[in-house]
Amino acid sequence: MDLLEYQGKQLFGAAGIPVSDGRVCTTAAEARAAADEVGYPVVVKAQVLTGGRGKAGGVKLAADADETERIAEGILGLDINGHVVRTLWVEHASDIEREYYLSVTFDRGAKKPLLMFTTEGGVEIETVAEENPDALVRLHVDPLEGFQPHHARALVYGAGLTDPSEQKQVSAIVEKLYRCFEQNDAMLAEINPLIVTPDGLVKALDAKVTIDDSALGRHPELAELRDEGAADPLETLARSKGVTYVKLDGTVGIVGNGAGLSMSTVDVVVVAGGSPANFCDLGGGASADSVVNALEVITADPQVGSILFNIFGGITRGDEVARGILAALERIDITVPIVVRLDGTHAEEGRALLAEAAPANLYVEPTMLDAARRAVELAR
Amino acid sequence: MDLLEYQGKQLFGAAGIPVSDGRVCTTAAEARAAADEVGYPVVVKAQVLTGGRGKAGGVKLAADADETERIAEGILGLDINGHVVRTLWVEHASDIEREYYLSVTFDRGAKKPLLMFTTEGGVEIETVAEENPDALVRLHVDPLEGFQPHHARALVYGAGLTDPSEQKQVSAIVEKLYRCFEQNDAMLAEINPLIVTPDGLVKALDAKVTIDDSALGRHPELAELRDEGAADPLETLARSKGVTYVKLDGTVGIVGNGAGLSMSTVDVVVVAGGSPANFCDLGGGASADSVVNALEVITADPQVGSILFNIFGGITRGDEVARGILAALERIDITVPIVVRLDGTHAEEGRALLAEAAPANLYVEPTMLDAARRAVELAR
Amino acid sequence: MAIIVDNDTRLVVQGLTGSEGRFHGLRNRAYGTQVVAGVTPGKAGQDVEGIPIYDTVAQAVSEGRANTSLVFVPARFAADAVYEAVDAGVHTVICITEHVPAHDMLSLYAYVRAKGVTLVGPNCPGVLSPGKANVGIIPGEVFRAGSIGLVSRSGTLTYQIGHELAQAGLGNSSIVGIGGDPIVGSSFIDVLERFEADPETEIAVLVGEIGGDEEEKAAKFVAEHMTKPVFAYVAGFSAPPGKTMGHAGAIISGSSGTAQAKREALEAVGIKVGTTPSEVAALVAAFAKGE
Amino acid sequence: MAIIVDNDTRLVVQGLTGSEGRFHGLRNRAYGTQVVAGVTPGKAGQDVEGIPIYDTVAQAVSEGRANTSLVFVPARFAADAVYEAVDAGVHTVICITEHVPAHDMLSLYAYVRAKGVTLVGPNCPGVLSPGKANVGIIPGEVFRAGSIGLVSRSGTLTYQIGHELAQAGLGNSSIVGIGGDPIVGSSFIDVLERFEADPETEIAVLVGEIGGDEEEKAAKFVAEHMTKPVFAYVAGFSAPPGKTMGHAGAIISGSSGTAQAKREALEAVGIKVGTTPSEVAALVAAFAKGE
Repeated sequence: MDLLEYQGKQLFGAAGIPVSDGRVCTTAAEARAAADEVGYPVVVKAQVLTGGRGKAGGVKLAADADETERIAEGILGLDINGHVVRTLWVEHASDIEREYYLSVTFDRGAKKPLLMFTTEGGVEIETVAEENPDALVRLHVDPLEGFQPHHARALVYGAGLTDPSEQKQVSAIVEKLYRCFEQNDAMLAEINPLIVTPDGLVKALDAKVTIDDSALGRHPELAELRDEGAADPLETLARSKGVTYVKLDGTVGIVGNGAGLSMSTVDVVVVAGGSPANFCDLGGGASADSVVNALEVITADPQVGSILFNIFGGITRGDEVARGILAALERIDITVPIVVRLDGTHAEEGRALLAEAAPANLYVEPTMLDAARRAVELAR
Repeated sequence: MDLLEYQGKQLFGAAGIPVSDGRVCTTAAEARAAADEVGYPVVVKAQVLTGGRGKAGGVKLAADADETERIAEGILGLDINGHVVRTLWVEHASDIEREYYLSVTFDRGAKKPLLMFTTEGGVEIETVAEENPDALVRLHVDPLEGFQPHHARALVYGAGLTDPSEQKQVSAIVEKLYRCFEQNDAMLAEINPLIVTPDGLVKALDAKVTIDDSALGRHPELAELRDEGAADPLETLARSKGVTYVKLDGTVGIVGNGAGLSMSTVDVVVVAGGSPANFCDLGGGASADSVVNALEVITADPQVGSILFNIFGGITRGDEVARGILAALERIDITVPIVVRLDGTHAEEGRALLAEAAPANLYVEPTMLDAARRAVELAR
Repeated sequence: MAIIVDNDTRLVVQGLTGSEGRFHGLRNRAYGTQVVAGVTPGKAGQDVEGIPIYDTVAQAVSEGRANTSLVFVPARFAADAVYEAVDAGVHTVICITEHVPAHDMLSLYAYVRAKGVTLVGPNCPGVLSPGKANVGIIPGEVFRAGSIGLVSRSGTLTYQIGHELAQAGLGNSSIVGIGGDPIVGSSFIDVLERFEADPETEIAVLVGEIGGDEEEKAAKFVAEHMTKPVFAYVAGFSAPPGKTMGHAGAIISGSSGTAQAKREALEAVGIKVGTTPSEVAALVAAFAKGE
Repeated sequence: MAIIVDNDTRLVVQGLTGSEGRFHGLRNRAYGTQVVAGVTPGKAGQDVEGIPIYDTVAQAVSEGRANTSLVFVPARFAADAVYEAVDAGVHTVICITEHVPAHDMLSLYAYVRAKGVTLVGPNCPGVLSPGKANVGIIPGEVFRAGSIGLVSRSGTLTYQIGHELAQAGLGNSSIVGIGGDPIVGSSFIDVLERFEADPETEIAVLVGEIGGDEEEKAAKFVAEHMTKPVFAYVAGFSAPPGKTMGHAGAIISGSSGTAQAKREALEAVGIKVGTTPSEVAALVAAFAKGE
């Protein structure tokens, strides 16, 4: 789960990382009041889960109350890469002497957290990594060792930071960012830019934090933030139903079990000449109820012309899926045709249940490709 | 540093381990008031850092206020293995259905914490270990793994605990005891007995906790407890001077550098026919000031007839020690003879300093054995 | 031989008395796997259709001589269960549980490796060596015994491809579902290394998906260390960039991690990549039957 | 050869700019040890009498080609310093610092072992291989080169015995002070194993003290694994039971751990034990000179 900038900054603040005083706002009037509180000049920042806010006009400076209100009005409702701005963060604007970059990420390959720091801030970190690799200090933390003060020293001295006060401040921030990453089960905790003010104070001017979805159970306060960042009403509905659902732009609704097979089904629908309306993964061990939930979400999309079930049972049982489909047909008014392909655990039982009930708009196909072709054909 | 029972129980209580309600008292009147507060019957327990309190009459039950006061009076001032009782712990007496034993110790050999648990409580744990080894479950915690819930299960099921409520309570106490051990830098955290009341509640009836002296710097609240348990006024004086000092019963005062050499010096004095008055280790890198401090402590013992310095310089420098001896002779009125043997780092410089000053009651000897013989002779 | 599980596997199922554990544990036994014990704390002395239950894995090892553990316990107990199995002395742990927090896996992975134990998963379908042993949730009936080693980040996709191979008359030495989580106990490379060393495996098939760079690393490994032919399939060609698809294993990170980038990396070292599961099965079948 | 430190040792001193670090670091260099670098964060670019200072051990390794580290930093920074040295890739770390918390050592020891690095100490005098290298605070001038390996829990006692051996005309292959803390990086057994394998060592002398059971374990090891003759000395025969004498290494635990018990355990496997430092030196001298 990605956090909005202000949510990340709240975590940073709690971890003792210096951030600017700011307020969350949802109206221009609130923005004006917030600016009065934090003091001018202020920066008004769109809170959306996408990059390029600045270029899209989602981040602006304001010198007084009127300007703040006018700017806030302009940013609210803005569409930035498909994300409509509903929330603003208004903070006291900082004077910037220098810009650095600091992050902790989960390095899946090394299976260790990776610290990255550079004094070459203010540009894309990928550019630094490519063009000036020595300037980007990269350091893994061995999980058997845990974070130690020498890790911070390696970053600070490795990047050539020479001012003793900055060395001290950055070292402290590195340790705090790491603890924040660890304690919040983050997959990423990034400060870009980490700035130095003309007074020599080091602070986080932005915050990008991603939390491990699997760990939200032990962070109820973070789990609550989830829906605030959700963009699509269908995806919000899906989440409330416990369904993994990603909206796409086509006409063939897709239900698979397992991310790999579901993705492969999306691919095969494209190969069969169709356009997928969504990606929907029942996950492992889906019950009949979760099949009903998935169908509720998919049929709520008016673009859907047919629905393709591609199920290869493992922990998921074919008979449960069949029961779910039949239950959904009874409970929901489904007008579009459903194509079903069942294999694996209890697939025969499932096929038998479907054959027995034999609903009018249900088609059973023997292979993945056959099923995809039929669904594409029916969606037209 | 060993903690008194009540200090250990306070740590246990803070860690969430069930203990009885009790009060610390230093007078019989306080004991009476405490008993009124915690409710009768009460148990009055001498707070001394030695075993065998029960047999020595230091632990007694009282049914009412008068009896509490009478018993407290009797226990206060009692000498238990050389430890005079100055502090009491008065707690509400518990009904005991069963007695268990639980501890975490620092296993130096395995270099891992060792958990031990048995339901064969109420006897010496060494007896259980010898006579019924299978009843004593021993389990190391790998530091790279850390404590995990399965460690508690291994103890509980391994010891054959069958009651589900007890299994649950003991498992929770194992985890809490381990955290208490870890967070307080303990070398030992022992509950003997861990009792089960007739109502089925599991709680700690005694507490034996030893804290790592080297870690007291990060536990100022524990470091403060240190002097409360100290027995000998000379040892308290020594600690205030930063000197490692153990009072013995003889007449030859001993100062060495390093525990091994100091101990060996004690042995050699015995071999030479003398009796050591103390063990005093200057440690590594002693300054002239710490030599003065050591001499202040040693000369405060009226039994001392001579003082033997046995110094083999490494990180300690012979010239520093010589300067310290000369400074002490100026500052303190030392009437007993001092025998000095110096070797190792800067020993020649030290010997030169002593030869130059040539105080009347100072004897320099070339070897450890010669020096010991001379000191023994002079002590007579 | 086969890899990871075989006729010598003596399995303890952690969580055998739970509904999933029971269902799949008994299916594994029905397949022919030696399921010698189950572990559920507090249920020692009970049995699941004759399989004795113990309180601890240590008991299952000492009394049931288990050497491999299958973990079916809920996510918040899973790391503890794996630690317990490792400390009890099994040589292999296969963890089916999904949603194990990634930070738990950081420490656990490092510990398991330091102890020299083989971990497969978490969030994986398990390992099947057709005709020998099935440990996990892979539907054994869709696979035939043979000489094709199959390794996959995705469970159901593995069944799909195994199924297509079986329909083409081909069989597998072992099928290993490594799982799609950010940190898994065995990587593509770990498994390919075993296939290379396994005399029963003649061809390896790698089934990847978008996200991460495991496929790219595997391509490099194949080029440098493998003599046996390798085929591949990658799911997610039509996935829109930047969208999370189902689990953390499928996050696209920047320009790398796309299905197309993976395909190119694999093809660059001479690995043939099928566009659909059927196509990779057809490629393998053609090769196995002498083009 | 000698053990642990020798002519190939390239030493970095962590804390070289501190007063103890400087004093002993320069003494080590004066002895002939190759002291190639010092580390003090924030002081890179400075030097200590020509020895370059770096901010990190990694720099000392990459630029100064250090392979061994000597740690002189204060106790609360010592564990961090050892972790840093291990991660920087030195093969040996010798930690002089005393009062390192025992719980810090628990994790550190396990980590250092897992990484295959040799750690000596903490709270130890270091290692001296006469005529080759001196790393730590052992006064090199009291020892001669020779064939007697000396291993000890006590620093000053080691000097005492080395001194007595030198006076008897005998010398040492290496002198290793393992330190007296509850957890030390190298045990008696670790060092005896190296002496057994070292062609330059013909006799080993073990110097123990009351507390713990390291001497008893060493006795067992000598009986089972050593072919070279071993002599011993144990300090603390006159120590009153139950009294702490100076450091945690000298706590008597119950009936075991007394000097007498240790003496008996050593003598039981044929190791001759001297009653005083002079006596053990005399025993070794008599043996070395052909009884």
